[in-house]
Amino acid sequence: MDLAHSEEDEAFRAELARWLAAALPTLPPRPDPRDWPGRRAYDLGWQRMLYDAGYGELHWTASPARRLIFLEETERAGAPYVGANFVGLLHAGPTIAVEGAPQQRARWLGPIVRGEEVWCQGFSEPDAGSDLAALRTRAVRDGDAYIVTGSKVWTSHAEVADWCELLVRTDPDAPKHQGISWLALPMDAEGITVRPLRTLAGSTEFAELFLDEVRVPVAHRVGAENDGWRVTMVTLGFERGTAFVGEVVACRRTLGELAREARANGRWDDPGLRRSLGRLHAEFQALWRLIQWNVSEAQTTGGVPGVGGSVFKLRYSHARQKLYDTAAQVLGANCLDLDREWTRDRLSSLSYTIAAGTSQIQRNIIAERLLGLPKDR
Amino acid sequence: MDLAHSEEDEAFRAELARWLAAALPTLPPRPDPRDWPGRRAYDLGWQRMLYDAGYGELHWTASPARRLIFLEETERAGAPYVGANFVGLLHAGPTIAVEGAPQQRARWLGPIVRGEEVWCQGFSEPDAGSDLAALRTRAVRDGDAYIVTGSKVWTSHAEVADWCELLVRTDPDAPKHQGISWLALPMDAEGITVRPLRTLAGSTEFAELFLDEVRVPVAHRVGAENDGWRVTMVTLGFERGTAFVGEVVACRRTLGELAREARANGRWDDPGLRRSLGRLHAEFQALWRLIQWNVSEAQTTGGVPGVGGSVFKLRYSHARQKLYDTAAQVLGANCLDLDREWTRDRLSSLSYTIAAGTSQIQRNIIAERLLGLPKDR
Amino acid sequence: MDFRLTDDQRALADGMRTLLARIFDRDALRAAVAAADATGSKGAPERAAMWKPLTEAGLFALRLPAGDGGAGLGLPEAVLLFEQAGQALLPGPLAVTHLAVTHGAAADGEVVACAGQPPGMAAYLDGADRVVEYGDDGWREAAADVWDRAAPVRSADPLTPLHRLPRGRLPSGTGAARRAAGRRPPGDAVLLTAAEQLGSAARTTEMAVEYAGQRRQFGRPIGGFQAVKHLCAGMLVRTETARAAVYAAAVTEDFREAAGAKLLADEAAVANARDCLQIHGGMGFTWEADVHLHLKRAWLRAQMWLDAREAEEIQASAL
Amino acid sequence: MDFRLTDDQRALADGMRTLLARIFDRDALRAAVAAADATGSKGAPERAAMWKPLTEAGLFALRLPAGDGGAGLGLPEAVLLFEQAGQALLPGPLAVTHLAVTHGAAADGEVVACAGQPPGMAAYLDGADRVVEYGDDGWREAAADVWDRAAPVRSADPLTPLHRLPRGRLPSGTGAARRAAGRRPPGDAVLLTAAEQLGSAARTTEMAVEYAGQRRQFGRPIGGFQAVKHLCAGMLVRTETARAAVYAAAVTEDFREAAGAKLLADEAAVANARDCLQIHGGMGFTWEADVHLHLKRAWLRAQMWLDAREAEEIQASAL
Repeated sequence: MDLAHSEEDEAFRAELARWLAAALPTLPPRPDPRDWPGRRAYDLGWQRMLYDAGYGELHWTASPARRLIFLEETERAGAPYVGANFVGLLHAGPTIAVEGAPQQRARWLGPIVRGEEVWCQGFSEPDAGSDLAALRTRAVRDGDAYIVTGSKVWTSHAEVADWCELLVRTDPDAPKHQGISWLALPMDAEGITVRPLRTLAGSTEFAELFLDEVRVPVAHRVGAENDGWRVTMVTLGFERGTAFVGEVVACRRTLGELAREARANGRWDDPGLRRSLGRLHAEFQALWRLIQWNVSEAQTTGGVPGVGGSVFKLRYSHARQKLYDTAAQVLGANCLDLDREWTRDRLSSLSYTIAAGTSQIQRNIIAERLLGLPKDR
Repeated sequence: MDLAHSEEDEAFRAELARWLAAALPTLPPRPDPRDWPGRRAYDLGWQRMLYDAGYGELHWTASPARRLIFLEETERAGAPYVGANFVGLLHAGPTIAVEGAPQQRARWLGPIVRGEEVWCQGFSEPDAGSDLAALRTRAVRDGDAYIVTGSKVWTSHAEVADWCELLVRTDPDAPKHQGISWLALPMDAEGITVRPLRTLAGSTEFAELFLDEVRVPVAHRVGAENDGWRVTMVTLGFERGTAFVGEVVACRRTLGELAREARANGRWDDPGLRRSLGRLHAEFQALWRLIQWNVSEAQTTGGVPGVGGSVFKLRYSHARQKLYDTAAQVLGANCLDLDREWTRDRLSSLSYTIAAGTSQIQRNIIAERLLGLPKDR
Repeated sequence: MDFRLTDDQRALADGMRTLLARIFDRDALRAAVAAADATGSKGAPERAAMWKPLTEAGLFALRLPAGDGGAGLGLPEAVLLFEQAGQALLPGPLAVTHLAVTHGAAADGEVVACAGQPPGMAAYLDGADRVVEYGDDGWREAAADVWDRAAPVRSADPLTPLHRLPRGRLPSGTGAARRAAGRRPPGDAVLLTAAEQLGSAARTTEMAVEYAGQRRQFGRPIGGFQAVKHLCAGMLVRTETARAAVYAAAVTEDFREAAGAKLLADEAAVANARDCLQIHGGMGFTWEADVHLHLKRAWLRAQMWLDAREAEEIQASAL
Repeated sequence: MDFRLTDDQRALADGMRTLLARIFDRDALRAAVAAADATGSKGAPERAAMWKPLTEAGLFALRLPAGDGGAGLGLPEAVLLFEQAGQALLPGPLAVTHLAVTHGAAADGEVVACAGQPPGMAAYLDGADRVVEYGDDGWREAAADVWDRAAPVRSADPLTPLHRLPRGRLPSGTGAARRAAGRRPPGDAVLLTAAEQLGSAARTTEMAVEYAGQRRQFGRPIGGFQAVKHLCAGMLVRTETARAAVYAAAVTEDFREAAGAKLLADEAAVANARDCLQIHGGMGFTWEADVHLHLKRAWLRAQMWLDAREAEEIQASAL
């Protein structure tokens, strides 16, 4: 049990902090959330700066300890998060790095880490949400290409993406987990329609994707044909295990801000509310330790996060919803004001127990895979 | 929507209050909880006093409104509860009254209301708890008798009971709900062994019952052969719908006592604890109104409580556990002292979400029967 | 004692349901949301389409004596109507207008906003004929300059436009000032808000059960999974417990019982909307689903007249 | 940074598990319960069978320097041993004795009770060689008349005999008096109690999963029902979150982190015992099942050194 960082890692942290202090003031102003091209340019620009400074592909090449330091320091310094590079850096990139052929790694990884290309995710379908393996988007072989027809939903940043990590059914007759393949879909191909999807928060981070006989070269398939489910599990492992690290740091900062606001508006004097904030402090402290625990454990499995990620994801998503419910108590009637950041965050947080596997699905995974209880039937 | 009582009912209340004020001081001292014969005599004696005063069979003959008044006034006056007469007055009696043949009603109802005979319940088996219909105690026809072999568990007051309402399997080949019969078992029959069952509260309210080729006359069967599951549902309806009325009145008294203790030991000044007590006050007030609602609704179905009883039972059992958890906060470290009444009540309350159908079973009943969702498979 | 609804009460609730199906069905709801969206939640309720038929149906004058143009009915009947309004997500300052008419602070047919509810704010200020407030001496007209000095707030509930009142110019009888002085909000305002919450809780239960019966995953309706079934069961339990509390408080007209009923109804409306959203999965997170409208309205109402802390303290004071 | 247990730490925990399986298996546990039952929870731990092997295994002197007869190990190692003790429901004033030995208030091999924990009480007073208390100046000997003036309490936990200390004669540095003075309990005492809670939470999770896999109802193991599966999943989540918190606090030796860890471990131990009992159904309500022993011990430990309210206030003070 060692929570201290090595001298080298501490040197890395110091150097990073110096670099951030110098780099952040040179960033252009953040674009309006509704300005999609502006956001794309901003996020890619930041990634290019990271790349030039040597931090480009750190998300999936550095040691777990170093990666935690990176996420801690960037969040603390108020640096931009991955933004439009979310799928490229945290989902598709790591998957290609592990499962891709050499020429695939060469083609796709460079542009991701250099901030040149944006990826989006085409997994969920209208009728395949929790039951992801029931997906029906068809890919029919036609010479050296697949002809893909179907629809996807909850595709983030689709409007400005160059590539889409796409799950398709290549064998409709096989059992549902065994007929799936993982493709890299170029978003400029003919037959793609993107329709923005408005969330209850009023924003359009997501889109629906309609695919009408879109040609995708067979060479764009990562992993073997019909082996896409296994490849997908690798991607989801990354998603569930480590994609939330920066957010936990952000939640701890939010807690401090809540306490300041409560002190300013007098609600801190209510011991019930004060203790709720105290409990959340213990909760997010423990979640940070749980990340360190999971990341250390992952060293045993070669860096691929295990199902322990489900334990973290389940606890974290409920803790974060509780955080914003408590924020609403701090705000009182001001929690009805959409110009208060926490009000908007509260709305967004409603998806946490649904996206990337609902809490019900996480509990099933924990019960079946970690505890060995019988499968649902 | 009328919560006012009729003049006749208010006159009944006034007369009952007068009678209680005169009768209660004449009661002998309550026997020690471990003195079984003493408790039997005490409980039967109280029932006899009620009978002589005209209140003997009120539990299942009076109008719902009058019955509520009876339970309210007796609890308020600190009168004994049904005690050893629980099964006779609230389960077996009402069932026989509805389902029994004339000579059965004549044989068994009188001794119950006059405080002459005690009944116990032989429903659950070690391997048939939540899945009550899976019971395996066999009854094989032999002339004008059944020969009964098997075992029962959670039989309360078995040591001092005269009769046991017993569920047996009379057709082992029928689907499980269709081979069950309801028998009145005389507890002095040969082949019965009673073994006390100690609960986590340290008490032995319950027993295990072992039946080794016990002869039960066919004439003791209530309802048709193999129709016992339907008869049982009538009994459980009574159990779930109305058996808790007195307890809710008692909980509201307990809340008042908790507030007094908290004021005395200073914990009332903690707004968090004070508000928890306030919330419980609203909760038990609502539960009382829910009883009035269910009892009024039952008039539509001829007085037999419907599955709405599951709504009440589910909410009540959790509220009561919450009540004693809050009591522990009022007591602080004194909650570790078994000589504090609330500490013992807290232990007993652990069974509320299990006995008479676990909370999980109640939720299934509500989802399937009230909301029409698909059955478990 | 017979707690069941009388035939007249049943007919009244059915009539309201029929009326709302006509003047505010789901298409009208979504059209109202789209309109509010286009104007930044500034829209007032459509008078011709909504206020007139509601007025004619007697929603606002319900409790006035028949001689004064009312229906001479009581709080239980008002609760039944507002429950239906909550079911339908009917927008507009319904309860405030009903209260102002009932207590002689406005004429039937007017649209009445209330200064100070939610605390520090006013809902539906634009388009109101009259602004009232609740003070030491009961309901009264708010100061004439309240319109000029209030600043629009971007409202979390798209169908409830809000203004913030200037600090230090809060009407004395409302919100924080009232609470600081230990004064009680009006019991009927508390209860009618609770009735709307009850209606919302009942509606989200229906929506969840309906969706769970239709949506298939893993080869069967998700309503066949215990995790979903038990969420739905919990929703019904919250609804029916709140119903008993709200109806009883309408009969007894007891302030403390009304406060307890609002505590339970607020919780039922918010928790049920959350569970309904969870059962709807990703679909529930979209703007097009109605779930979020229930949740946002439930959050808003939970801030009106009494929040949970205040309601709990009122309960504790009974012990 | 590598949060995983070292091979030495793993071996240490395994060794403790093996020792406990030898000196305090389930038969020994039930025999201890029966004996306590017969004497009204007055029994002291069996010295020959328990205290001697635990002493020899180094449980109490673990953190003393090797030169002082200890093992020279740290708080992480102590946490691992006390977690095992919590798993096994090992009775006796284990943590207090360890603390007294560690901080020079008792000699290794003695049985040490603590006056003032739980607040106003003392556990295991009968049979103790020495009674200590924690005051302004740290651990010290309690007044000599503490035995004479303490009155036995009928303890909710059959394996933890309790005495109530006379009012106004509370050791000044413990319980209510200490809290009133704003003094902190010792961080290592808080953390080792949390470690025992963690062990109990892990054990009840195992028990629940085991029972759910065996017990059949409706033609299949109850562990196949989502309602039961999801209860078990929740238990594991509580356990593993508490584990990360407890282990980390052992590494950082930070008082506030220890307090937060106890908050989570208390909750995990109590809630898991409750869920375990629920999963066991009627069987869990019997004296013969071990579930109640975990629940009662968890309730007791939740009162030791810091209760939830105090722990939350300590966390809030960090914000």
